[in-house]
Amino acid sequence: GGHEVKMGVILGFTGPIESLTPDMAAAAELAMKEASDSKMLLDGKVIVPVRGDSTCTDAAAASAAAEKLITSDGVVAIMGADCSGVTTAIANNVGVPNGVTMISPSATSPALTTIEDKGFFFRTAPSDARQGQVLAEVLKDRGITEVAVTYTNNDYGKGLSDAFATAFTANGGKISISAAHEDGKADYSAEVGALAASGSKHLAVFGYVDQGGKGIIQTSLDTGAFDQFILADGMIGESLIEAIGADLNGTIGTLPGSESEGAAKFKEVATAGGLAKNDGPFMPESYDAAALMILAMQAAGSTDRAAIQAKVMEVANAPGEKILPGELAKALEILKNGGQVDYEGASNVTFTEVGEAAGSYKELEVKDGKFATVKIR
Amino acid sequence: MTLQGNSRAVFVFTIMAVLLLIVGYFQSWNVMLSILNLCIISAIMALGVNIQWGYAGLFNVGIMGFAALGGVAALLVSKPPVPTAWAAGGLGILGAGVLTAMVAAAIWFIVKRMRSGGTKNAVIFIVALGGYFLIRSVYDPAVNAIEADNPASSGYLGGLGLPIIFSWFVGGLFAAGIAWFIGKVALGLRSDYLAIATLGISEILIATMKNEDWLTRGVKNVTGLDRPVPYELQLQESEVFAGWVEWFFSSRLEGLTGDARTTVLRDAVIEGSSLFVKLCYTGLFTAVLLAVLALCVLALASPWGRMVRAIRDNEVSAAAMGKNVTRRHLQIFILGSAVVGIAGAMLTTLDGQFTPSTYQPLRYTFLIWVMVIVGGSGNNLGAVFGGFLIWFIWIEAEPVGNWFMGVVTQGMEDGSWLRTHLLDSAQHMRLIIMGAVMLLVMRFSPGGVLPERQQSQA
Amino acid sequence: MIRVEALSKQFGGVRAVNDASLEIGKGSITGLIGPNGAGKTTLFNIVAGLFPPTSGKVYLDGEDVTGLPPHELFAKGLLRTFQIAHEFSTLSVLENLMMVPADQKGETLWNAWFRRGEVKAQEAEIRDRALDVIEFLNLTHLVGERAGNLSGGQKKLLELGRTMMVDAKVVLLDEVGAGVNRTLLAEIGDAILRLNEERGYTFCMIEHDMDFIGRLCDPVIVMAEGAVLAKGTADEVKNNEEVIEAYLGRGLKNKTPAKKAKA
Amino acid sequence: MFCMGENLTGGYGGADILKGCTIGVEQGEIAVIVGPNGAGKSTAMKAMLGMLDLREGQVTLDGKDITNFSPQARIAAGIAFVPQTSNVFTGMSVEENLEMGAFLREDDFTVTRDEIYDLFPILREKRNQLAGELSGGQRQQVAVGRALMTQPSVLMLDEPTAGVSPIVMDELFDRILEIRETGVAILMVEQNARQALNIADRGYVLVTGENRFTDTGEALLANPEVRKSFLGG
Amino acid sequence: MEVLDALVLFANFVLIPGLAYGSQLALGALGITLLYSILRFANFAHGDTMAFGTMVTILFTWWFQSLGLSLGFLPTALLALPFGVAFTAAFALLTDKLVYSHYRLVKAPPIRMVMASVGVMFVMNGIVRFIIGPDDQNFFDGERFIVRARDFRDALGLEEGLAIKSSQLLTVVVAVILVAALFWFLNKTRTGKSMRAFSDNEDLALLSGIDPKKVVAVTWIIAAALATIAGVLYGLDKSFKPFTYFQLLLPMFAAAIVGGVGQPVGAILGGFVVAFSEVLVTYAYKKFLTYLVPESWAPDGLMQLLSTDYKFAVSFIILVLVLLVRPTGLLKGKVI
Ligand SMILES: Nc1ncnc2c1ncn2[C@@H]1O[C@H](COP(=O)(O)OP(=O)(O)OP(=O)(O)O)[C@@H](O)[C@H]1O
Ligand SMILES: Nc1ncnc2c1ncn2[C@@H]1O[C@H](COP(=O)(O)OP(=O)(O)OP(=O)(O)O)[C@@H](O)[C@H]1O
Ligand SMILES: [Mg+2]
Ligand SMILES: [Mg+2]
Repeated sequence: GGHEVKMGVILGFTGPIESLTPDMAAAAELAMKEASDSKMLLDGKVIVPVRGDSTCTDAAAASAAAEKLITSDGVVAIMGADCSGVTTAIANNVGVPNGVTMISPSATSPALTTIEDKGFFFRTAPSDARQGQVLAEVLKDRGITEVAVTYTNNDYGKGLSDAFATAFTANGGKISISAAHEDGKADYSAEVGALAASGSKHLAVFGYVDQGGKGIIQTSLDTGAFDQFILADGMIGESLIEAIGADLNGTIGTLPGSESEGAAKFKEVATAGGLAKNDGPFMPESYDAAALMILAMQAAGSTDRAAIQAKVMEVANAPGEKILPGELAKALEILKNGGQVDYEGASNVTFTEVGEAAGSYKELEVKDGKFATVKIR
Repeated sequence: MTLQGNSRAVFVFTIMAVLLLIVGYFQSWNVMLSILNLCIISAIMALGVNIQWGYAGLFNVGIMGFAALGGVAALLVSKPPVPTAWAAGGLGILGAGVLTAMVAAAIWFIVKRMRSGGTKNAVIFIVALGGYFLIRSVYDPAVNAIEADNPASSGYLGGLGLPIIFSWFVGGLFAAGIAWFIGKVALGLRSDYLAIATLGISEILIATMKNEDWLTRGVKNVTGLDRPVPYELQLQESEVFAGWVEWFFSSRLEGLTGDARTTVLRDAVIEGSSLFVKLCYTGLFTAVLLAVLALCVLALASPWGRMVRAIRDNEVSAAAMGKNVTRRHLQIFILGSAVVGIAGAMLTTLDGQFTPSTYQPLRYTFLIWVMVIVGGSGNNLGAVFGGFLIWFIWIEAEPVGNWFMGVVTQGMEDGSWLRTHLLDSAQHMRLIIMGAVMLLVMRFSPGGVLPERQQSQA
Repeated sequence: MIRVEALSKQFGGVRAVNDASLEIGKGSITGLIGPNGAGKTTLFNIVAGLFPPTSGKVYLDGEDVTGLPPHELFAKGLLRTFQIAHEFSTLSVLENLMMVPADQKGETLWNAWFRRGEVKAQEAEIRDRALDVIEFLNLTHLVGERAGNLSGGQKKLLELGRTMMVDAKVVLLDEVGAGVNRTLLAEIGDAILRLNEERGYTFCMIEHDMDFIGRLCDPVIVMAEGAVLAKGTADEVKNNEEVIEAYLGRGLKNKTPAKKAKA
Repeated sequence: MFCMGENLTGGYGGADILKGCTIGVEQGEIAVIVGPNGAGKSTAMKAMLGMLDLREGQVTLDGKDITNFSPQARIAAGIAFVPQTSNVFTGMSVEENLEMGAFLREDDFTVTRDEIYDLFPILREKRNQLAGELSGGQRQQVAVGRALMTQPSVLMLDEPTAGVSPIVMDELFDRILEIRETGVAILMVEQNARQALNIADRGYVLVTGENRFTDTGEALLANPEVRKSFLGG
Repeated sequence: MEVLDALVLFANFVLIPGLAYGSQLALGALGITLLYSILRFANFAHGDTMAFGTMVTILFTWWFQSLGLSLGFLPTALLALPFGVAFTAAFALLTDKLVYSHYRLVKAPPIRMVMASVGVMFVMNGIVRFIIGPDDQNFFDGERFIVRARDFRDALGLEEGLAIKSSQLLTVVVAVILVAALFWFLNKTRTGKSMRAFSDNEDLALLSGIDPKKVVAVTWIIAAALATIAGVLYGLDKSFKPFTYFQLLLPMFAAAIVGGVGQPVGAILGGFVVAFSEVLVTYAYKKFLTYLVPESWAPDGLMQLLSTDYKFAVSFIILVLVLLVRPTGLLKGKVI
């Protein structure tokens, strides 16, 4: 109807990361619901989320899904996609040509920084290049000079491990072995065997929390190969601790965002909103991506696709009133009255000039079976 | 279902056209064309598989590998060379290539010249092992140098910088070359054993593409490949194109003035540009499809086709009737693979990027097989139809699944557990629908929608 | 024409052919008989290149052809039929015959695509020949039928028909008569004689029907337990004690007339 | 008659192969079917066994209408059959083939098995070899042996002597005569028609799915027209 | 030189994981091989049948846990296993009735059955995700380790530890028992022989009085049981996730075929070949050799033949090599 506006949610609901995406979508839809319920969006418009399946791997199917969302459902903007490969394909083949804003919560490949997006592509997840440096610093500060590295064999894992290796060796560290692992495979004893043979005490795992990464940690602990782990963002999640338990104590890791009120706030909001989880990987980023699209629309005062794109940067960055999760109503109100907002959200959103999160990171450590923030970097 | 032969083909293709038109009308013409383009590519792949299985009964489950070879061709043909990378390690790679050739030649020489026995095998083993380490010693530093060259955005040698459309041909050649090699090695295997061997070899190919970053950038993907057709953004900026659009959509613009007109025109130009680009692809792909199909039809109806079907039925007897079974198998294996390679290159061209992790057996091997079997193996038009139908379902099962769940949950209370669960699971309807349609089609048309025709020459 | 020297074939523990030496004279119709499992079919299979012998040699026209693949032997003019019919089951009866002739132009893709005229002309010729053969075999009503749907005997006829499609030098027939109606078999015998006389084909046939062997074959070679047991004219062989003992037997033992049993 | 197919009509989906033919056999009798290739002899046998969809006609066994019985039910009722082609389990040993013949028997079948080994000594020798590796004639012996293992009341044989050597053929006919003495009804298709009709109590000449001649074996052998057209002069 | 350390190291990282993984593959391959040899088609839905069976078992496990039932140091899932088997068997029989029986009736070529199984695979894929979702599920309880790495090391005063998980031992033992049982069943029992006869020549089996319905039903029940057992044991050792089970399909097929399809013992052999080729070729032998040779000879590099990137490629290379030497698998398998 006249007061409905459609927004696309394109994630890999089937395929290798199908276990992550329902929560991500739920987080994004939570933001949409929040805005709709506030009755404040463009004179009380209601946002109808439309899901599309990116499959995470199949560029052709992902493009087709995006094509349908954009040209058939007429979504005004897209929250997505997830994996870097399909995200690039959708942006190049469908999103940008049709002038539709896309905000990805999880495509972290450094290559996405430089695609020709005409300003239509944003991401609330920072490029992996940054995280690699942060991790290297963390290790340096803790005096760890030698690690074995395993990464999930995709653009995220490979890119991150490249960035980390560069920074770590520059700091004088030594990588004793760097071994890829494929997600979703049956057995990781070969990888762990090779990693253990390197003789390092620490194992850095750049993978996904309920994918191969978990298998690697499980196998390492079982065989006694490693008991000290260093994790990147994809590996951080309560479910890891649930699955593995106390053995994880002492593990360190980094996660984009800050222990700002934002992150805590998001958990509250998510719990209140009845979501199954409140801290899954990329859930905060998903919430933020959706929120940004909504606020940009409000700032533009129209559902026009180009107008939305023009306002994203404005609402994401200073100046303006800081906005946290759960405060969308407030933000909409301010914007409606011609004011300015600086959306902080759950993941401390600040966009660089190419429209991606600049990235502050939390340094985490597992203590007493919980991820605890040690420091913000 | 009583229609036979050509009228049946006309009938089912008409239905397919109607399905596509329905999508065009009710969803959008852009969606319709994007589905159609992939239908055509799928049809070409299915033809390739049909040549191997339908004609000759060769159980190739390595389709994925050949499609990926086409993709590599697209990248190697169209990307400009990276001079810094060449400077860093180009020589080393070439050197390693030359060394490999030399080691291979040495082994070949030993195989041909030495008398067989324990010593011979030992010598071969030593030469191979020594050669391996020698090659690695040249190759590894070169690879490291290349991959260290700006890894975030390059880190590979690049390609030839030629127009990408050449890659369709080159993709065919790559696939044919590898198929020749595989065929020489593995075609002696029968049925399922050949299947698992080809599957294995395709996994090896994909692993290589994922991990030899100097050549393909590996899992970091190569994006932004050239196009053989204009870019939407170019068109959107072009006055001439705007003029066309204005003419074409004149009815839509009628009576509008000022801002309203500009907005509508702008949207029309955007829509028109997407449509135009897709139509260009459709034209190119159709040309390839028709050419391949024509050659297939002529071949199958000829004495060659008869000989090949005879071999499929009974190899022992065909050999006794003077047919060189091995040669024919190799030829067919190469031809079919080349066709898949061509389609693979076309697909990568359409995607505009090469992503090795996209090559999953489910999507690139089994789905193509399903196309051939559902369409009707041994029948060229059947394979083409299978390509169209299955791709269509593969894409449309998703929205249909969502819609279906929407309908089912309509009556339920908002926010109830069951409703949320069902809506969240809607994506899995895609698989169920896909499977159900497949099973139904195969159930009621056992030989496929267009079964192999008895080439009744009576 | 064909000479086999000291041929042996071992299957696991079974020695199917055991040091057999024999010769099939040019222009002869040689019969090959022997008890079940004597190694006759195995011998044929080796001669026709289906598998190599464990030891021994095969000569065709004086040339050593041991271990050559079947299609090369075919090119040299050697043709064989199978004891258990090997039809091309999804091809029609007509196609089963039309595919036989060698050197068909349309069997190379280039010609199939770009020289359709020549191919068509040759096809017409081959088809006529095939139709003649089909008529001879009483299969005219089945030209378009899938060969897989033929009756057991009809398949054997088709097997024989294939040998009539080409000008072969040597034809090895493995029990063409088994399962074929005797009236038709008599006609087939006539055809074999005709081919032998008019076109100079050499035949070697395995057969258990001694009347048929007696009418056509000279000489007759008897195999038993993988080796040659005897050789001679049909009559000589029939009266050879050893052959009677191993192969022919002495007729029905309790030959009770049908009527008596009823009473 | 004890076992009887009447007015059998049907085919394999296309045109009718059997056009109202009738065949039957009494207990303790041998009936032989002859006819040109493709006449429908094997098809008639299959029809009797329920392996063919009949459009018309009925099959009776011991006065009972078994037209609607499934093949296994007919086997259980006492019919045994040796098909013309693919009549052994190629992937099983000779002994296992025979065992499968006795699948429905609950009693001790080793005696019968030994009798069969006595009948076809070569099988005893090759008892552990795969049937698929046997020569053509040896397979034929396995096939017949398998059928005899069931101790049937009706034995149907489709060209049991095709490809077997004369000595084995004589043995086989001998044995068939013996079996007849035990009261079994024997129905067989033969191309070695003269030997077969010689021992037959009843003969059928089948042409294009119809009965052309029906008479005693002797009478058919004596009929010049039959001799000329069907028995090879 | 510490030979004992070297051996323990090798056992811990190569031998035991290889044995366990090999047995897991073998159990899956066993089901595939059975269906292949009796019903004559390669069942692509086997991975998803495993997922289905495991899912049912997990649901029952949860229920039992909520009731407070347990098996002490053994996982509760074992208690739920029979229910998983029963449901899966019922589902398999239903699938057969709805899908496969038709193709047998019309005597369709095996490839149709294979493709039909791809259709079934899609549907089952969807159903499993529909019911339990695509997430990871851990359902192991009971005692996890038989020997812990640390305890072993401390007890023997070695550098290296050896870990043996109870799930690993369970898998190996069950795999061996099931293979032996299946072998015995097929070759010695009447039903087993009738199943082989049926697979050999369906028409002739009919003529011997074998009831095809019974053969088919028994086959499906056994296959479903094998699939469920394999799935549950795998899930206990690692964890349950539908996608991973689907991914298991390829190595299981590889195992079945390289061992020689239709051969139960071949399935075990094949499973070990695939598992050990993955581990052995990509293992870094540096530490192992360091223990064995005098210190001055200790290798600098990792002594790794190929990097783990090529893990799957390696197992497939070995598979292809095996097939080139033995074209129908290690034990002479069937060709259909
Ligand atoms: N592939 C095989 N493996 C093992 N043994 C075999 C194989 N083929 C044949 N044999 C054995 O070799 C022997 C000879 O078989 P062959 O088929 O040559 O006999 P034949 O003389 O043609 O008999 P028939 O007249 O019955 O056809 C037989 O004992 C048979 O069992
Ligand atoms: N499966 C089948 N499908 C279609 N037609 C068939 C099939 N089997 C046999 N026929 C046809 O039925 C007719 C009779 O076949 P049948 O096997 O009964 O002949 P027959 O009298 O036993 O001949 P023979 O002596 O050659 O064995 C033949 O013309 C044959 O082509
Ligand atoms: Mg023989
Ligand atoms: Mg017959």
